[in-house]
Amino acid sequence: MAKERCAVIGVGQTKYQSTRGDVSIAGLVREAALRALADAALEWDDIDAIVIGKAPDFFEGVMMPEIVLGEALGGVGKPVLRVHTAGSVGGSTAIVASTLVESGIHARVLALGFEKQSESNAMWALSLPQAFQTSINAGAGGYFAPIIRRYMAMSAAPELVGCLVAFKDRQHALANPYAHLHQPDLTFDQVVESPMLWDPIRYSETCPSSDGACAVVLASEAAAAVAPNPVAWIDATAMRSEANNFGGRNMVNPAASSMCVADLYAKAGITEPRREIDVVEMYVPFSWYEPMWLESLGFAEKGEGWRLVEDGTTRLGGALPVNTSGGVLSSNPIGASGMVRFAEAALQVRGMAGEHQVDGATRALGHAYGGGAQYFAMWIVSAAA
Amino acid sequence: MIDVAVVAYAARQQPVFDENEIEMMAPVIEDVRVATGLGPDDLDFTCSGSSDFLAGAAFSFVMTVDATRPVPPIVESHVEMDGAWALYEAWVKLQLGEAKTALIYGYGKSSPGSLRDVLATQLDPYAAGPLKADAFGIAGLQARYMLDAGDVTEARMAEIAARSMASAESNPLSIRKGTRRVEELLAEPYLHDPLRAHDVPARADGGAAVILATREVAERVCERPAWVRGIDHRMDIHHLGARDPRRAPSAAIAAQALAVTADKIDVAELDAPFTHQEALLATELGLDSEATTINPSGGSLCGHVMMGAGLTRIGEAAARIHRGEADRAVAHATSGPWLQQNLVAVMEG
Amino acid sequence: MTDDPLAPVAPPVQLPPRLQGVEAVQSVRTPFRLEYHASSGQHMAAFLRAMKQKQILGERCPTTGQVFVPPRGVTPTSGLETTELVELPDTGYVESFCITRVPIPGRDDLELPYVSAWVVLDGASVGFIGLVAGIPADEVRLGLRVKAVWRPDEELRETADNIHHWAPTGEADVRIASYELIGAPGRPPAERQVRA
Amino acid sequence: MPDEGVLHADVTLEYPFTRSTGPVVGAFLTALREGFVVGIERPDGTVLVPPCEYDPATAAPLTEVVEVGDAGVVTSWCWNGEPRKGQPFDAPYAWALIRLDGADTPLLHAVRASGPDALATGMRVRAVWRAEREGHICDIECFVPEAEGG
Repeated sequence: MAKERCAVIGVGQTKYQSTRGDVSIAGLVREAALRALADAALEWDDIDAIVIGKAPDFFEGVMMPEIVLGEALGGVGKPVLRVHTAGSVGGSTAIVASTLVESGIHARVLALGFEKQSESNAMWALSLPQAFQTSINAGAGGYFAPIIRRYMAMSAAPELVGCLVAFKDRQHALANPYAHLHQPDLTFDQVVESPMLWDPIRYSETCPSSDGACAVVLASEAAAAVAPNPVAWIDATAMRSEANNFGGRNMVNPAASSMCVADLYAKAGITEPRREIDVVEMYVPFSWYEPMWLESLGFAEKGEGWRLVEDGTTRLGGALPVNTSGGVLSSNPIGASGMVRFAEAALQVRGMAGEHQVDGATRALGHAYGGGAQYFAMWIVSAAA
Repeated sequence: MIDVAVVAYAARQQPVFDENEIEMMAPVIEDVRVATGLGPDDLDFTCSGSSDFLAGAAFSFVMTVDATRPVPPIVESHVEMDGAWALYEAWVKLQLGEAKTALIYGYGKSSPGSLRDVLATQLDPYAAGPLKADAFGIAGLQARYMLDAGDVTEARMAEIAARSMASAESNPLSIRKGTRRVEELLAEPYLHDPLRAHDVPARADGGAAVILATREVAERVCERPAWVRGIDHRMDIHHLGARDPRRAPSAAIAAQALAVTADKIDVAELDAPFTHQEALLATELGLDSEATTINPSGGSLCGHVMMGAGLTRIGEAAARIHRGEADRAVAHATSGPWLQQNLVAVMEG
Repeated sequence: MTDDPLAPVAPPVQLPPRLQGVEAVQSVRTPFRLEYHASSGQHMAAFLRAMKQKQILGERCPTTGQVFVPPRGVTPTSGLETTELVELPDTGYVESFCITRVPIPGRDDLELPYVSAWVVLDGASVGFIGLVAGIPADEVRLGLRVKAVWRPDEELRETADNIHHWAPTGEADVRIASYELIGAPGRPPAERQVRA
Repeated sequence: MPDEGVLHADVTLEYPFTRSTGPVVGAFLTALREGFVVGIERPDGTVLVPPCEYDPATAAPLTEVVEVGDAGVVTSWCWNGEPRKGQPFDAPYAWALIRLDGADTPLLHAVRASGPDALATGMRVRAVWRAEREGHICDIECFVPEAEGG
């Protein structure tokens, strides 16, 4: 049987903050889920299945927390799945949920990504002491800094491109009430003068650690037809994984990224992404990844991505706005961040992105990556059925 | 619904594997590739199940993906659940018509940690978790409810243990086996009154791998494919006080959705780590233990690989169809305290 | 969609008299401690024992011939178990590096900033992480030829930390053929034999 | 292949997790600090202990926090003959589910008694409160048979 069409009919997010001290873990995920249900004018019982995504369970010290949280999300008597694909998990969770609708098995599925990092701390949970490993643990920044150094050498990009991205996203965040970092007085010079942590990555060019949850309600064609608000149709989804260390691996533009986007565009019938895609919500935890992903995603030639940053193309109001929500650089609950990209892309084509709406956006790309730039999940959503 | 079959199954189980997870799982994954002749380039989708808590490492699944030869890149996903739910995600993917084959594996090396205590971190983090009630204590409370209500007797639990250990004799993977009389077992001291040693699972390191394929491939690579007629999974309440500990409604709903009892069932592989839980599940699924052979492999009682035991039950049931020993089989997987989340699959030869 | 995106979703809670006006608990400390008695696996054990003898072992991929270090028992380019360990020299070149100003938990002996680097050993196909020293941080560069500086013999244990750091050899830099690709590709990964 | 066997090493993962409670769990822990127990009313009038901010069966929000007793009936028990590291007591005790007076759902906790023979479903037990309390489930040190004096 042909695949069912699937649409996003509801989006819900929590206020992202370094510590959401006002809620329990169940309270955090219910905040996002209830807002998504309200957007779709649905109750808990209208949902047929739930897919929960989150990164390492060590963040909250609860093994398989979906066992405790299923009931908090109306999951009793229903299928509940838990996805964990590292940093891309928010995206892969939305994709797994869409397969439950596209296969015709369910009419309305709730997909939710979350992380409550303040229960422990990101440094501890991401660099747990491991037996038999060398103690030289580069951590995320130490892992990606050398890759960024290679892109800078390859593209001869001006040294402050990363700061331009960081400053842009923090300004975008001011127009997003949910964003973690709201820094109205931040100046570009402050971004440039911020201390260098993993050369060439400055503190200001890295993402914060946040508590947060993001939920989407996915629906079949019939269920979408009765949704109260505009919907976002899922044109295509794609996922790829590759090993992170082998001879001949392209570290700057990993094959898993280029193959994933090629598969995505083929399914969506996209041949000129720069012209056919109106807005991108891209997973950029370190600022230099914006120019790098612009190239890998086919929006710029090899070594030229930084020009789109420098000439303002990727600003709200530019020809190809990127991360008008403020992106990962402004909010990063790891288990939710991929879902936030997918959800913000949907909000754009539904015309519901509020202050950071890209006028007339009808087609958007949601993008997430994880691990050593080795796990990729992407979707294209559009306003037209 | 697109016809999909289990076309290969392999597993390893030992009390302790000294190898690391990838060394432990590589032979299992290679076995199902060799059995079907399907190499990494012929497998359209890969999905695995494991838990960081068992390995004591964040992203512990990343290392094991190397055994699927992810160079060049593959289409892969991972669930922080038993491999049985990874099989469900793969089965749905095949229903989309985009993929024709899927490699699924589930594994756990619990020997480095203490599984009973790791599972204590699965309870409500505010009121139950801090008491550090381990898995045997929690299961013992469920058994007490069933004993007090007469749903099961200590003798019936010993019968289930004796039958499982006898069946396990023919299963090279099982950890606990042997011929024991019920009276002998009942004479054993309590381990965790009301549970005795034979009532609790024989913990094991290891894992299982399965290949699913649609009809055109299945009929080429497997003599007697085990067709998945239906697969369904549900979740129950977590709150220990609000649940009915003598029931697993989620298992009953899944079984009814698949019309499990609409036809004869030759074999049922139930993921019941504790003896009283097999009795509970047999009731929820409506099984007639005269007509249906329950846990011919010895079940999870005789070899319990955390995160792999459910996928192993599916593999064991499918293997009996492959070997012509069964025409219709039911496999079940569970997760959470007191059988809180249950998956049921019906397969036919 | 309510117009206020941050409007609370949970209704207010009604407290019994004995709790009204009482300072409410907002958080609870639930200490977590799990002990693991980990085993290294066969191949990693061989690597760590060799390290104690100031020897570096890699593993050869059965299909592409690529050499991986440290050995983990299965190579990603074949998906098969390794059957051959390879002895590697303690010389190589810096493939990528990072000047780090963030302390490593448990290594307060390291003076900041330090240079963590991926060193491709002669004969290996992938980089091996370590520290570069004996050269000012801002002079470290891609292609720099380096040699291992081992800890004194009495300090050697079964650990890769036996290599205290990598120091420049003074030889000519290795030309980095491509800024995008890392390591040295072996035979194409696609061509593989199924184990009999 | 190498046959000298593997190496072993001990790794301890330890962290003092600080969990934010939210209003309902916060009320439960505040009451414990004050030396009493609260539950929460469900739409059908029954009282859930420990309280949740939602009805586990339907996910509907719950808001009516009510006081319950600190003594009650054992609805299930199992003997913990070899307590493990981190558990409430080193000496053997019973895990029990205890339906406190005024509550409709039992609470998990430890019951200290001479041995398994002193335990029986349906017996009454009462809470033993710690002198120093911080708002934690272990502010109740344990439960003991109500019949016991003192």
